[in-house]
Amino acid sequence: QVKSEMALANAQELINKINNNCFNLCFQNIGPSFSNNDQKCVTSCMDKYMEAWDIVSRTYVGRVQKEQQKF
Amino acid sequence: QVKSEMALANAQELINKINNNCFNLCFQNIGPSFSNNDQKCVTSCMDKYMEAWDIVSRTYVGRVQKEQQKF
Amino acid sequence: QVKSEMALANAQELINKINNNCFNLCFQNIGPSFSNNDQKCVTSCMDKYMEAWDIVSRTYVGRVQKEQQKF
Amino acid sequence: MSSPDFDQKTQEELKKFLDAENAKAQMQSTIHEFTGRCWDKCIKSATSNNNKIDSTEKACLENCVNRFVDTSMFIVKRLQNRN
Amino acid sequence: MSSPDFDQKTQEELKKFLDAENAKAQMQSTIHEFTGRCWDKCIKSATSNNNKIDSTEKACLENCVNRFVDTSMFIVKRLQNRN
Amino acid sequence: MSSPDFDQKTQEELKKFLDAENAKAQMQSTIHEFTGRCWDKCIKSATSNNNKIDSTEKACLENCVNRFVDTSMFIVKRLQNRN
Repeated sequence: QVKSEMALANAQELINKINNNCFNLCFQNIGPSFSNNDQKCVTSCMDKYMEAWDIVSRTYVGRVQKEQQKF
Repeated sequence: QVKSEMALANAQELINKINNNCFNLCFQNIGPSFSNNDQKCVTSCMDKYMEAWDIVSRTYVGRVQKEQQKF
Repeated sequence: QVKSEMALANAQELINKINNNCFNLCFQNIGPSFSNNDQKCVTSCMDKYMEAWDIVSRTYVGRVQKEQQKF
Repeated sequence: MSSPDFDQKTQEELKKFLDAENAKAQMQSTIHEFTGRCWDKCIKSATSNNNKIDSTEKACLENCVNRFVDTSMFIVKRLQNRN
Repeated sequence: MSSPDFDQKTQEELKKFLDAENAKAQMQSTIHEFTGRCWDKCIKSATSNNNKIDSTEKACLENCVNRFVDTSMFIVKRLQNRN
Repeated sequence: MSSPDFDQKTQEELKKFLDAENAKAQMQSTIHEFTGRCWDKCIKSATSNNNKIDSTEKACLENCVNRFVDTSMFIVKRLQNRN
């Protein structure tokens, strides 16, 4: 389900948003290389961000539709 | 006075800005409903935001005009 | 070197960014005038911001070129 | 809007074109913005042992979106009553 | 700007149209941005008992806008002296 | 993209024009964004005695940009492997 929404999403925007939201979380201290721990953190954060995006998207679209039916 | 400036203002932008600035203030803890307390806080915050917008707008426009007269 | 990149840069954008990044640093307490101390802080912050912009710009452009050579 | 040398029809088409581009971007952009804001409120960590969103985080995200929409609708209603 | 197949006049009109849209948005956008930034600096709470801005907050907002403009003008002057 | 009354060629030119404006802005905008984010991470103070970036701050800025690019490339690769 994420995939089809992803196809709709502006991919560049998604990459930017993941980067912005995960950079702060994963790089509290910035080192001279992209370490294994950095990669694990980004992987985990990226999966969570996309899951969050999916939950937010479904909740928001569902709510908008519910509100539209009131008219 | 707010009203006429409001008419000029992009209404959607105003709504977004109120929401962004008041959400953090009023929803430090997010509950399962839009409670009476939430509504009171948003009402109060919204009134303050619009008053702030009005003060900022008058101060800024006044200052710009003052600086323009120097030329 | 900064100068030529500056010429390329949208000047308004640069001014906004310096203002945004230095305002928080220099105006933790907001007083009724633009004091000498404020001016010193903004001067120093502005010099550092432009040096940072230059470092980031060279690092980023260099990295992008390095990655492009891999193809 | 003053664009004296475009004829009426071209102006309308240009506006329609920009509006359509805008609308397409708007929905995506709203979802991205909500995700970012609710992420800050609801997601505390992203460690390597934990790359699923748990049930507390999920409930928080859903509530966050709904409170955001509630607040927007509340603001719109109140602005309309004022005028 | 390379848009080889638009004629000169159309390009100028298109630019004028986009500039006008831009200028209209710019002033609003500046005021919204200042409001947001000075709000964060000056407004501490929004409780149900207190939905007016008090005199301290008002003075802070006014000073904040003026310091913002001072800083912008100072930066512009210093950039011009450099070149 | 539905803009029924523009002919095909005009639509393409309009798109090319907007893309070119976009690309010009994009590189500047990326550098400004990185500068802002890495500034927050790496630059601690701006006092009147200290208006040069020191070697620790410089290394931090360079590492910050490189980690940002690493992260972007890592995300792109992982998104492609998913599909």
